Amino acid sequence: MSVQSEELGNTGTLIYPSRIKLPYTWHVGKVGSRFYQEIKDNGKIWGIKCSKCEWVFVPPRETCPRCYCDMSEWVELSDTGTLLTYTVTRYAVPGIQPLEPPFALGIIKLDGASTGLVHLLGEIDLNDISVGLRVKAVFREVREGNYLDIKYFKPVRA
Amino acid sequence: MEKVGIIGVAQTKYQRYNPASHAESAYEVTSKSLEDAGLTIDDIDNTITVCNDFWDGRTISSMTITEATGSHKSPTTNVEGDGTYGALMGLMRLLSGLHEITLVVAQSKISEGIPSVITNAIFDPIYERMLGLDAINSAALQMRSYMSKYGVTEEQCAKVSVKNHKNAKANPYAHLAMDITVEDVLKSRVLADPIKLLDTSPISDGACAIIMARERTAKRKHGKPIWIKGVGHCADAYHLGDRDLAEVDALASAAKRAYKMAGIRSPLKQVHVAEVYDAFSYMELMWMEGLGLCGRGKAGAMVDSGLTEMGGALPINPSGGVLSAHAVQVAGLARIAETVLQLRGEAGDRQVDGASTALAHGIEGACGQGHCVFILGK
Amino acid sequence: MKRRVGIVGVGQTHHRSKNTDCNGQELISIAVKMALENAELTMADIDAIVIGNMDHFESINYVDMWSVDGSGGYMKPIMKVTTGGTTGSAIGHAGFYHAASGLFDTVLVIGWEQNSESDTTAAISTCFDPITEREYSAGAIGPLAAHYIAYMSKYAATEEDAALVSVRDHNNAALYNPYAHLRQTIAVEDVMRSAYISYPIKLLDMCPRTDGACAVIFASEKKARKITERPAWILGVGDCHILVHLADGIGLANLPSLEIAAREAYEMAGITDPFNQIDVAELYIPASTAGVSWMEALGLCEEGGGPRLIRSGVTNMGGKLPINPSGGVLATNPIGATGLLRIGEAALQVMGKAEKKQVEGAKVAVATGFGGCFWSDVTVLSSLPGLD
Amino acid sequence: MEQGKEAIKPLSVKYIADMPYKYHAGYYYSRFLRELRDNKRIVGVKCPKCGKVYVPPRIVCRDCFVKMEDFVPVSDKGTLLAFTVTNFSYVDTTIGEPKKIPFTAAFIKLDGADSNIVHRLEETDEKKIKAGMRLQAVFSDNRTGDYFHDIDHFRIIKDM
Repeated sequence: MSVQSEELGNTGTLIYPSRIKLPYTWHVGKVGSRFYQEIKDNGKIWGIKCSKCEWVFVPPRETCPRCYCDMSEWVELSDTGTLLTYTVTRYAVPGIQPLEPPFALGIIKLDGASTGLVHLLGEIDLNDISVGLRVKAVFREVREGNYLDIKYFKPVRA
Repeated sequence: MEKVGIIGVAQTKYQRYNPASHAESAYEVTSKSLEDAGLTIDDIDNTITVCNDFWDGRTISSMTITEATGSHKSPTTNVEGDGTYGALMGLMRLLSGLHEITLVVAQSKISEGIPSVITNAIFDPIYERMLGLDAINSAALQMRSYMSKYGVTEEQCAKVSVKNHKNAKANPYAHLAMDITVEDVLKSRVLADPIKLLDTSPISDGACAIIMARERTAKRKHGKPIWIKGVGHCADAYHLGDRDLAEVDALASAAKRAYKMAGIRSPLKQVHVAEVYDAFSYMELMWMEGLGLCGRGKAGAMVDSGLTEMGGALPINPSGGVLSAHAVQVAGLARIAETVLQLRGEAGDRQVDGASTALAHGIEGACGQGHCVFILGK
Repeated sequence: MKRRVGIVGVGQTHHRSKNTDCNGQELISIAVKMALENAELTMADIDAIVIGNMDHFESINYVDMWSVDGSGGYMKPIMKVTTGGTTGSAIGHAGFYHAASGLFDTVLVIGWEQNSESDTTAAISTCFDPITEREYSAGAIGPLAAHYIAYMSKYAATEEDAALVSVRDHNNAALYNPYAHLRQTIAVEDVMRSAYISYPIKLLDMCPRTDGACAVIFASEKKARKITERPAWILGVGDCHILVHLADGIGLANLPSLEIAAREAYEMAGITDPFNQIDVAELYIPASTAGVSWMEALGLCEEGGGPRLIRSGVTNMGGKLPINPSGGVLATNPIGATGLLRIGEAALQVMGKAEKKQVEGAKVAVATGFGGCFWSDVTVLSSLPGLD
Repeated sequence: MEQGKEAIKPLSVKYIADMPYKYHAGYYYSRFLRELRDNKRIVGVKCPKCGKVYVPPRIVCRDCFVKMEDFVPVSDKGTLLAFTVTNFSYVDTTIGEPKKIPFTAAFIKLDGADSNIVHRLEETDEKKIKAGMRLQAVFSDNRTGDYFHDIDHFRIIKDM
């Protein structure tokens, strides 16, 4: 198989189209695996609490990034939270986007957590999203143990 | 800190699709910076290259420019990050007393790859990466967060874009120099609201080099060394959700360190010109706050006042900034090169009169997670 | 006035072929926590961080930023340095310069790699020029093999000489280093019987690929003296990145970059008679064949003297100049960490903290890094603040 | 969830990273690729100072650090310096699929060149290959501006 070099405009130079395409298998780690397993098996979102600064982190991790001490206190979080910020992506990038644009992303502070969780927003009018909106996690029917086991967060109707 | 002077600078013209290869543009700025400093490659006793394996599409990407920068001829470090970090590494080599003259070269050809694919790889592969995050929509989350917390408006952000693209008209190296209006920005295509096309920086190829020397050598080799007065760098938390995206703690910390070293207590008064990493229009406002040029949330009003325009009390990005030329990795080093030209009084039509202290700033990662601040002076 | 810099703490993970139970940040934190413990410091004592790895091995862009959950870089100065195989030694040198600059007192340096997360050969192939090399370049083994073929014919070296190096390093790892990846004792016959990868290099002559991390803490003289009674002082550093086209590495006599880097480091350290002045060496040898020939470039023997030195056993534990008491790269190769492990192991030796792998009375150590396109880094460390 | 519950099975996330790049050949490689494609000619560039000829051509002489502009043709014949027969498959990152094996990577010094190139040698039986052998480039009929294709491979010159 050959690569067809292309002219770069009228510069007299060539472009050589190629790619770096490689499969990866990232290890999630013990803490992350438990986080995903709970979502997968029980549809529950857990955070982890630092005994020193008392922040509850989600996604959970082994070491508190702020205090650099180990964390072991798991905290079950609500599946509902408040939208801190959002955007609607209106351009297409082949290969990396989970949905056809336009699609909405937000950072959600789940009740009980100190940090925000970045995720998709669904069942929502893309022209009527606002900071402070209450949203709730919608889980996928078939879950694989990854970030998209949460399908998206949808607005909670008062 | 022992005195280290910048005695040579060079940039390519920034443009989409520079026909020169990585090595060819690296050689262009290497030889021009040597010329500017009145040196030959044999005078250089160590070299810092700035490369990134993702943007360059190559593992050990520094190999691409090793020979073109002459870095095979002297001790070398390859920094992967913004060019300001490369300059910092070079500064440290000189301050160690083990080297006399450092060449720092950054180059990039952003038009080779797909920026959103490359910036998607910034995000944690086991978590947020699957959401399709990239530099643009993550910045949109930050811009919204900033606007919503402090009441800064899209118009105020747009004014930055108008100012910088206009400034770029006086910069022969700039990629996108143009007269636009606030309305043009507001009406430009929405990419990821609230970010619109004219809030973003272009995809630019380009290179920049600077040459630094220890005090005695700098004075001997060059009539007008520009001295490095202070430097600081700092990183914020990684996960976007761990940060209050409207805040600028890491920048404030980096700036504090740099100011302390440079003896700057009131940056707004003591700094005469600043080149900051405005990858998006709103960033210039946030970085003004992080740099302590105004209170939190007050940058919008400061831009309204015209203070940061050419002729204002503290012109920001007379070069047109990153909004007018965004060669990633290079852009921070270009900020340093531009401030050197300002302090030498060689900035041509973009010269800020009487500038004797300047600030150059680079960022690293998503939404300005990392910052590096340089203070330079005559 | 040059500032002295000392190493005050070293940490590393238990290196394995596949670390499935921790992610990259957690892997890093294991090494960091151990280094802090080793130096009796906490993260609050760290003024700056340097980190390095190979981007496409884990496909993470801006690793300095990504790492902060594991590296402790939250609200700290952190930067990334990467130079291929020499990454580990380059970040060690960058850490040295951080402290030697006077800008930072206590500097944490981290090298890491989770090689099992990708296809290592494929990832390495991306280091070759996409237009004129990548298609048919799978690594440096061809040039390494060619070099040893030439060396054998010129100096009557043999494949068995290389096997002796392999046996030395594998057995050191097995007997003395609980953190090593490959920990099985082997004999010369095992090496000789293993399959050729590229004549004359056989499977047991080659380094493995490993998941692992290493963290080393550098400190300014004042801080170092406060932290420990016996820091490992950095007496000399040298680096040389000489080529960029793999094919041009072929005709090389020995390894010129190592000669140049060693000359720089020795000159700075005041080493004039390396064989007699150096007590222990941790060498980055990607294949056992290099363990025979590269000793010359380091000035440990005369031209062509590699086989004599190896056969004499002086580089074995208990010999006059033990090389790779840790087992070296042939036993453990988490690429971004590999060069830093050499510096860390050499530091432990002169600090007297190398435990079972301790070379009695070691005062001066040399560590090397190899990678990129036949590039080398050299570090000289000592329990003494100076050799004169 | 119970605290301190037995360690659960560690999970992994799998993903194919696919990053397209339009590598710019620049002025020097473009000349090289064009000569191969259009004229079946291999060109190098000559240092005005030391006279070394570099193939593939590049902007600066490694030793003299001067700009080189004198493009010179070199022979399509050369000498084999070293080779590796790759027998294990790995992912060919340019397509994301397993590399076709075996293949022989040959390091070659072309007549008239002072630097070396890497290309594929047709022969994959190690016993039949020796450093020092004379080789010749075999060009493709349908050339596209791809060094790895326009020179399809190198063949061993049987009768010298």
